[in-house]
Amino acid sequence: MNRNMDRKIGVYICHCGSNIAGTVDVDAVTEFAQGLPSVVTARNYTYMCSDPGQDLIREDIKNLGINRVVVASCSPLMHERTFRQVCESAGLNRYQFQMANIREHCSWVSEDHGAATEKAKALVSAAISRVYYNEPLETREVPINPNTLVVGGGIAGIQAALEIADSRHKVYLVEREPSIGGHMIQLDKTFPTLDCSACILTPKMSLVGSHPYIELMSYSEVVEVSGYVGNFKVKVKKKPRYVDVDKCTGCGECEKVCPVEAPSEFEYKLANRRAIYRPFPQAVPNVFAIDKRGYPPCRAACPAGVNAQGYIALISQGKFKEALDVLRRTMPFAGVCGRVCTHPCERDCERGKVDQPIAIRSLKRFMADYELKAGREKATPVKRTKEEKVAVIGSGPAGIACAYDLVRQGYPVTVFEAAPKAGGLLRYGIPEYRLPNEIVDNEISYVQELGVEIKTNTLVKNLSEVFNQGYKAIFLATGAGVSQKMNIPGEDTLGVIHALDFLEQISSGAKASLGNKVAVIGGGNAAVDAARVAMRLGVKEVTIVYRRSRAEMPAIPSEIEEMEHEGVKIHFLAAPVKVLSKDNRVTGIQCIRMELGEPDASGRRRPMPIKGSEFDIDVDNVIIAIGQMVNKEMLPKELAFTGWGTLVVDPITLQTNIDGVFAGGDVVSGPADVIAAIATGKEVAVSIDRYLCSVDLKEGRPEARESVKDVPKEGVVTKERAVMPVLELGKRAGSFAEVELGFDETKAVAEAKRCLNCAVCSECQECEKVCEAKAIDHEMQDEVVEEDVGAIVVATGVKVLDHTQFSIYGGGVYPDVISSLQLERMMSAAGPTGGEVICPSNGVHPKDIVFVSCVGSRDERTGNGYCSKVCCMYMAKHAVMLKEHYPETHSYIVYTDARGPGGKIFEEFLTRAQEAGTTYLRGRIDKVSQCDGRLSVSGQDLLKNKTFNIPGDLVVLATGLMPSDGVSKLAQSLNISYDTKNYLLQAHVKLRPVETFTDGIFLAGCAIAPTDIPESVAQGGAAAEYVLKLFSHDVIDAEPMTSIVDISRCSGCLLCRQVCPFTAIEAETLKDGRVVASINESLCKGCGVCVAACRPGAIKLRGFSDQQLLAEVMAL
Amino acid sequence: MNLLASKDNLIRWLDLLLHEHVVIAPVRVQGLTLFQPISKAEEVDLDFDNTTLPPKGWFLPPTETLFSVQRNDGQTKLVPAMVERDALIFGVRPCDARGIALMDKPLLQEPSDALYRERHARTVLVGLSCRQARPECFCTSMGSAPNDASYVDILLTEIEVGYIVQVTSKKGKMLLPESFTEYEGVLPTPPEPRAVPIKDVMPAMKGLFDDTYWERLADRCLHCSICAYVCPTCYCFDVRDYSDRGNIERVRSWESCQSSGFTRIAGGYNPRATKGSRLKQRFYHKLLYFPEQFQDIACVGCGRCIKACPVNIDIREIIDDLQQLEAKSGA
Amino acid sequence: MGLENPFLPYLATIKSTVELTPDVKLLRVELEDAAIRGSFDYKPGQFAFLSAFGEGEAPFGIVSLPRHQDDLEFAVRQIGTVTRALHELEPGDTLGVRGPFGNYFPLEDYAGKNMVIIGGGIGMAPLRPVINKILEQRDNYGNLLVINGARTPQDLVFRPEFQTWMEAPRTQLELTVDRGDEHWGGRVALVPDVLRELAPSPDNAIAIICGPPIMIHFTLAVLKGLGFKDDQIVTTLEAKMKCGLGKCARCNVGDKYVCQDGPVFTLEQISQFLEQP
Amino acid sequence: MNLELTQQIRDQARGLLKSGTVKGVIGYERASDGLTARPFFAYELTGTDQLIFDETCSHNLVKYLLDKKGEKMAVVVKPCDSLAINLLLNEEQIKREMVFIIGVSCTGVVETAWNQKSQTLQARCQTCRLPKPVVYDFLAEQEPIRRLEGELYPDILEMEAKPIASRREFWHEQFGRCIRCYACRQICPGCYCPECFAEQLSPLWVGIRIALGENELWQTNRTLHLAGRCTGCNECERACPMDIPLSLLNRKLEKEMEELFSFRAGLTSEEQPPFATFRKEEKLGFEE
Repeated sequence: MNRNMDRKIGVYICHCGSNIAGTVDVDAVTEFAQGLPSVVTARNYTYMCSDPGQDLIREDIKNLGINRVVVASCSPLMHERTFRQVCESAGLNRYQFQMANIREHCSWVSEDHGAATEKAKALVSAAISRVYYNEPLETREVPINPNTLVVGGGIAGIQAALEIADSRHKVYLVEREPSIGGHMIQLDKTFPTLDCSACILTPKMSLVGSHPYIELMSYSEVVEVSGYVGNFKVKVKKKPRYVDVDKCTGCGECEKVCPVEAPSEFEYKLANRRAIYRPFPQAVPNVFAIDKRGYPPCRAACPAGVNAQGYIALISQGKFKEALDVLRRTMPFAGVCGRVCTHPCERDCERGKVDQPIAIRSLKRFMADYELKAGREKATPVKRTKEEKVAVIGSGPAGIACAYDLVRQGYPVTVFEAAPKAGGLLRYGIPEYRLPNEIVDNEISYVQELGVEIKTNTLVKNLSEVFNQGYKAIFLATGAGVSQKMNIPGEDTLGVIHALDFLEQISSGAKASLGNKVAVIGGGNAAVDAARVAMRLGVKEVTIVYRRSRAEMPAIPSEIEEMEHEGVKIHFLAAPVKVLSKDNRVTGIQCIRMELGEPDASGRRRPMPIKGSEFDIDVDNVIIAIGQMVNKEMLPKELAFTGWGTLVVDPITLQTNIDGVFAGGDVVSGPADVIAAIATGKEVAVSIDRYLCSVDLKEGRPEARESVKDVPKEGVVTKERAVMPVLELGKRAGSFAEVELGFDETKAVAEAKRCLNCAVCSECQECEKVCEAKAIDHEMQDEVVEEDVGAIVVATGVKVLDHTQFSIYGGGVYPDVISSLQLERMMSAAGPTGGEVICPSNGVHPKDIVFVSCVGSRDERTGNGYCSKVCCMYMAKHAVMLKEHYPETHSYIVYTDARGPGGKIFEEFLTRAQEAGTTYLRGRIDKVSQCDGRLSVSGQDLLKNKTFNIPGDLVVLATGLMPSDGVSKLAQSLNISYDTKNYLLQAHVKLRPVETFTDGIFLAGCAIAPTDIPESVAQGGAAAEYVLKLFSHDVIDAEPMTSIVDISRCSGCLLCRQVCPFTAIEAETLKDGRVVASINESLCKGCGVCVAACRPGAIKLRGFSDQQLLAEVMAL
Repeated sequence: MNLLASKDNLIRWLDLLLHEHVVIAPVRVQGLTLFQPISKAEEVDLDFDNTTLPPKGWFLPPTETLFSVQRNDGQTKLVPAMVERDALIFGVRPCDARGIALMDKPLLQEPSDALYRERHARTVLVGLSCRQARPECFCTSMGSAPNDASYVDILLTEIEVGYIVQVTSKKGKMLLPESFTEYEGVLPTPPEPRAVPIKDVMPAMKGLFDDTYWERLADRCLHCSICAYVCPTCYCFDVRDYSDRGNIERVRSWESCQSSGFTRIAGGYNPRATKGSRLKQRFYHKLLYFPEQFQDIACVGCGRCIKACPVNIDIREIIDDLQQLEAKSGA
Repeated sequence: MGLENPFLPYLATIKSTVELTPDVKLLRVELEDAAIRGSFDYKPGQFAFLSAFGEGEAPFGIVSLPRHQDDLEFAVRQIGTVTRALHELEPGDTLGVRGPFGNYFPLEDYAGKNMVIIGGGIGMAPLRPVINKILEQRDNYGNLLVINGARTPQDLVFRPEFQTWMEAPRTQLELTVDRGDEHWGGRVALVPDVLRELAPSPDNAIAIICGPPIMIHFTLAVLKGLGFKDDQIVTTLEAKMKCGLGKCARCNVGDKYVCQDGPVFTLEQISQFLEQP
Repeated sequence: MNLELTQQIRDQARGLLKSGTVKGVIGYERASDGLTARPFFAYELTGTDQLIFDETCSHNLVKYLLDKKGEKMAVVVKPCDSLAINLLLNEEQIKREMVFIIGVSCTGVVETAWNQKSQTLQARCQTCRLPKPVVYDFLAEQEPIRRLEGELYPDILEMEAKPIASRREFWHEQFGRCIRCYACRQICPGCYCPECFAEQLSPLWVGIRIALGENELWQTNRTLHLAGRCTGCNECERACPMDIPLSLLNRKLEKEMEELFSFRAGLTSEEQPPFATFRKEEKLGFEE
């Protein structure tokens, strides 16, 4: 190969003391290099990175005209920059330089001197071959945005933010928690000087809060980072705190009325806080936040979305009226639903996983009863704010619920009812012993008082007429009021009655004459109602014939139970075949036995007749209650019907085939329960409002309510569910008096207190009422803001391991085994015990206290092999302070190694602890157990080599430190490295302790490794210094290694654009119409992913040409 | 005077030839019939339509070294490649033999291509008449015939009792064994492949250089180059250096005028950048330029290109089309 | 070449190199074998292949004049792999030379005629010996107009000779560039426009053009417009070549092979089979 | 000839040309053997009578769209061919609005050669999983047809079961035969680089020697460039004049893509190809 004579290469081989020269024969490598083409000189030197070493290179460049330099030494990470600068200072382009790593790659990894030397030669030869083709590259200048993002508001982040802001550069301080302060603000005193932690930190915190150059983004998280040094783009998600930070004055009135308590994170569960809370009184910002976790399961399960947790929370506080208000935000039927609801809420109640579900339905009824008893005040009519009249046809639960929602929105609503009284099936379908008419009347009147007009005895058959009367929208809620027929012979015989007709007859006060024996066919609520009514009418023997088994019976189980109490018999797995009669009068009913086959469409097992198993039952009457149907006759002809005879509606909007006509309730679903009807009524109200406001009926309609998951149940003490008192059996016959009697106040409050407050905030909105600043907004949403910054400081800190996971040390097993931080909180005068150290189990001051060190630290079993650094010192601090406060206490410290490293007065402090009488025991704990009401800590004394057994009143676990949750994800989006434990990696442990490998991103505090407060402060300051150094220029030199596209080779597939992590590639259309990739050099970071992705080899990376790389590889 | 070789004698003769020559003969490889050097006569398969590739590779190999560069103590020496052994190609169809003769015209024209010339001089061609015409064949229209002995040294024609052996050259005569007997019978009538009238094609083409016909034809063409690689008369080649660990050779390889890089010069300009221009070049070269230069159409009618073309570009159709187009525009 | 392999180049040595433009180098080459050196005869317009062993071979016009010097001169523009390798050669390095090939400008036939010589960029290379030959026998020819265009002033290939050319009798040298620089006081115009402006008469004239295809395309149009006939227009065709022997077939245009029948053609000879750029 | 489909295609083509919706229609016509099919470009109404469709229409006409980028063309595609349309859309080689896709619900194509037509369905048709094209503007439909169930990759599994040495031997034998005509590339709808790596000089990835080493480099790189991109039309194998079983390579990668990423090239034009993206489910080797 011909060689160009103008290439003059100098090769410099570093001994790195004995690091390299101890293994690699540097003279041999030098001699070898000397003989390679274009090499003008090759030298070796003890420390090439030292001044004399650097001078060697500079001199050669000047004297020998060296124009390409190879240094064989350590890793480029270490000194590439150094040697590039050497080249530049001697007038050579800094990229005419190549480094061969013969330390990490040769001497450090091999003991074979010969092989290491050979490998060093190969690497040097490769670097020489490559540098031959290196071209001078020019660095680019990029402007720097002088704003900084500080992630983490602990002491390190606070320090960094303040230092930078004091230099008049804007800082965005992002803190995940509602307040800054980190762990330090939870501490009582700080070692070894025993300053009050809060006293030294709160001034800094308040400075952060008021600093003109700091924008504090508390309760926020960094979700995405893009860009590069000087030009980062950061997306920060502001979590909804439901309190306007700017309006809240921190007065605390809200907290007082909040009915919900939750364990305080700040106090490590030693105390409770409210759902609306501020972690501690000195919080910055001094603003409340609402802990709202979503929909409680009860509310999510309710088809109508009734906020059960909300009214239960208020009942528990004795705020019964307010509780009813919560319910009425959703619907008007407290008394109705409190009696007849199928209560799906109770099925999903989380309390049911502990013992039994909360008696939600009964509590609901209680509120209504309470109001009725006290005498309901007339409701204030709602002001009409809308012009458009709405017609609701049918006054059952669906119709009334819809009218209720619309009237409250200001619409004029008229309800048309064909019957003489409003209420639909509530009135005519449910017997009074279950739902007294006065209840229905009361609740319908309430709706009327609000402004809904109800026209009874008004049958509507022509919809155009309704529209002609000026109604702009119609809701059809006419129900399914016709009984289904059995289609068996003899169905028309005298004495065969249909359940609905029967119940209606009774409800409207008419008499019914039944024989002595009655069979009721069916298993639904109507059948049960009919059977129980029949009993009340004095029938001797009532038998229910049901074709499936008890498990499939759709009626409410408690109703079935009461019915059986009342003496009704049930004949399961039997179906009527024909009605037996004599002289056209019922004499009996022939049935056939059934067995259950495969599940049918409803999921229930299909009953199949058993051939030849017919049998007769003698009865005088047969009541048919096998279902209801829509009365098609009563409905306008132009509507579309399904094959089931129900109305066709859009499943989301509930609009029928006629514009402006909506339908819901049983007329659409077929017979269903009350709450389902209410739900559809409400849904139609939404549709009608949208329809009348000309908003798209579907777009952006709220989706199904998702229930909160993982409701904590630890520490919940079991308590029986309140039982509903019922009317004595003897008083029931012949009477339609109500069977269920309702809760009294005591019972209701006690039952309500069982609620687990699954969603924490119950949305009772009591806080809103008392907030004078109008700062509370329960509808607040996530908000993502985007900011441009030039530098980032990551100070995400640590979390402390949860002591309850260490059950061998009694953590989570015995209440008197606590964590160091819990002790710290108890010692704090502002803490949960007002500064008293007590045993949580009995509140007594402990006498013997055992401290256990290295819990989860220096212990691979729990994942942390490393030392958490601060525990030795704080245990000593605790021992000293306990002795000061309670001279009678005795502290034992069981340690692995007890040291106070690093001078100052750390070691003296340890001595002080010992002098205070603390027993230091080097040992390993085997277990913590309980014995004679005291704790017992047993283990091995490693110094005396014997076992010990220390009785203690309180055991304090010094739990280890771990990086905060989510750090790895943050690191990934920042493109910085982290170790296997998720601690963030520095660019160099010794020489670049707060820099990362990514320019412009710096680290501080425990995110790097466990550190104490002074170190965190120092690191915060150091990181700030690097940021300010960066900002001392307006522009920054960017590496010239960017990608370039050879457009003649580019195929325009734009795969490069898909893979580019920096969105630096765009499509460009050439004059001839060809589309090719185009690199935005200011965005390109030279990562080279596009080069690898490019099939035609059209993309090259400056400084990494094929020629350079091939030359390098071929030389190996 | 013709001879007769029984099938056994023929085999024995072939084995004999193997001592002195590299014998290249049709061998079945998977579904293909390829000319390959054989080591035993029985490897030969004489029951084939025609070979997948023509025998041209044994004169102008797909790849060959022209010379190598030797460097010693700063001295550079060029070592030309040599032809090593005499070769005998057995079983060549008359059309393919004519293909070699057509390739001779440009390649042996002075200054002649030394390696080609050398191989040619040291190769004997033993031909094999076609017993039947295949649907793609049209050799008689292209100056050859199923039993054309003109371009081979020996021509075999299979008959029931063995092979009639016609000897046409001295080279051929010297190879004959004594075991062959005289054959006095008549030669069988050759089959008649499809006729392709060609008389007006040259004048027609002169007027059609800018006709849209080519563009339309090129719509379908994939420029896959198969036609050129299977063609017995296509001889385009590429020359490049090949260096591997200090060994440098100048190498030539087959190339096709259908590849876009064929005429693209350094810097990117390509006089035949479009599909149409390259397809047109192929037919102009075969049907006009070559005859203008060497008097013969550069096609032997073997039909390989027709058979192998994945999109059925059929030279016979094109010959027809061109004459018809010209007739139409003339009229 | 006799029995020798016609692909075998003569070995030669770089005598010196001159940077003519940022991407054009003049290579002065001496054939190693004295006998061949003596017999290596060529005329303006002919070319030879230069080999950079290991990278390959490419054709270049011979820009020197025979009999003036034993060394051969080539103006090599770095544009591909072979030319890059040739650019890296230093005096004393070995390369291969194969040639001369092709036809030449029949200058004898142009005796007494007015000459219009138009060159663009590296296209000036084959025209340099033509100009120098005409200047050498200045009295044999009529007026000489040379139009030399390039992208930038720096890209004008034979700058050191411009003075000589300009000072020659009955000779007009017109330089033009696409893009000037701060030192450039000359024309900034495209070659065809300059030609149209100067409008040389076709009477008793021969026009020789060499340059990039697109320039040739538009210049031909102007020449025709001025009244030049196809047989008065001479050009060199740039084509990819591999053998120089009329065998590898890639330089085939019509019934011609550029390497053997060219590179010098009158427009009359090739217009029929030229693909439009 | 399938009269039903042919008629639908002709009618559609006529309509498109008549209305000026497209400049031309790329379809099939009868080949010069009078037996099989070949690609055909109809630009005029009269040409539409030449359009046919039958079981010999093996060609993937999508390749031709790469030559017709500036003009709106209609193209006849079988279900398998339609995958290539999505590939080219995804790789921004064609614009959806510039193509009118005449889909054909195909019943499979048979093994053909010039003047030869077998009754055997091509292997890929025997396990075809696409009843109709994945993208089309018009669908020429016929009675839906049987799809053979069965192992998709029996030959690949067989190959995988062989020891590595015998696999190497097999491929050396195959690649040794390659004459580097590049027909496999030219016919492939996924091959459209202006300058193929195989023809680049600087650096020279593949030498010009037509010999095993270079052939192997060519073939393996060609295959890798199609990883996650090959839509399985198998035109390369059909075109190969030396009968190299290229589908064994392409389908091996197709199988890997399915197994590793549940990805099949061309099913949509939107999805990022697995090699251009990284999903969390993929093994990171470190904590997420």
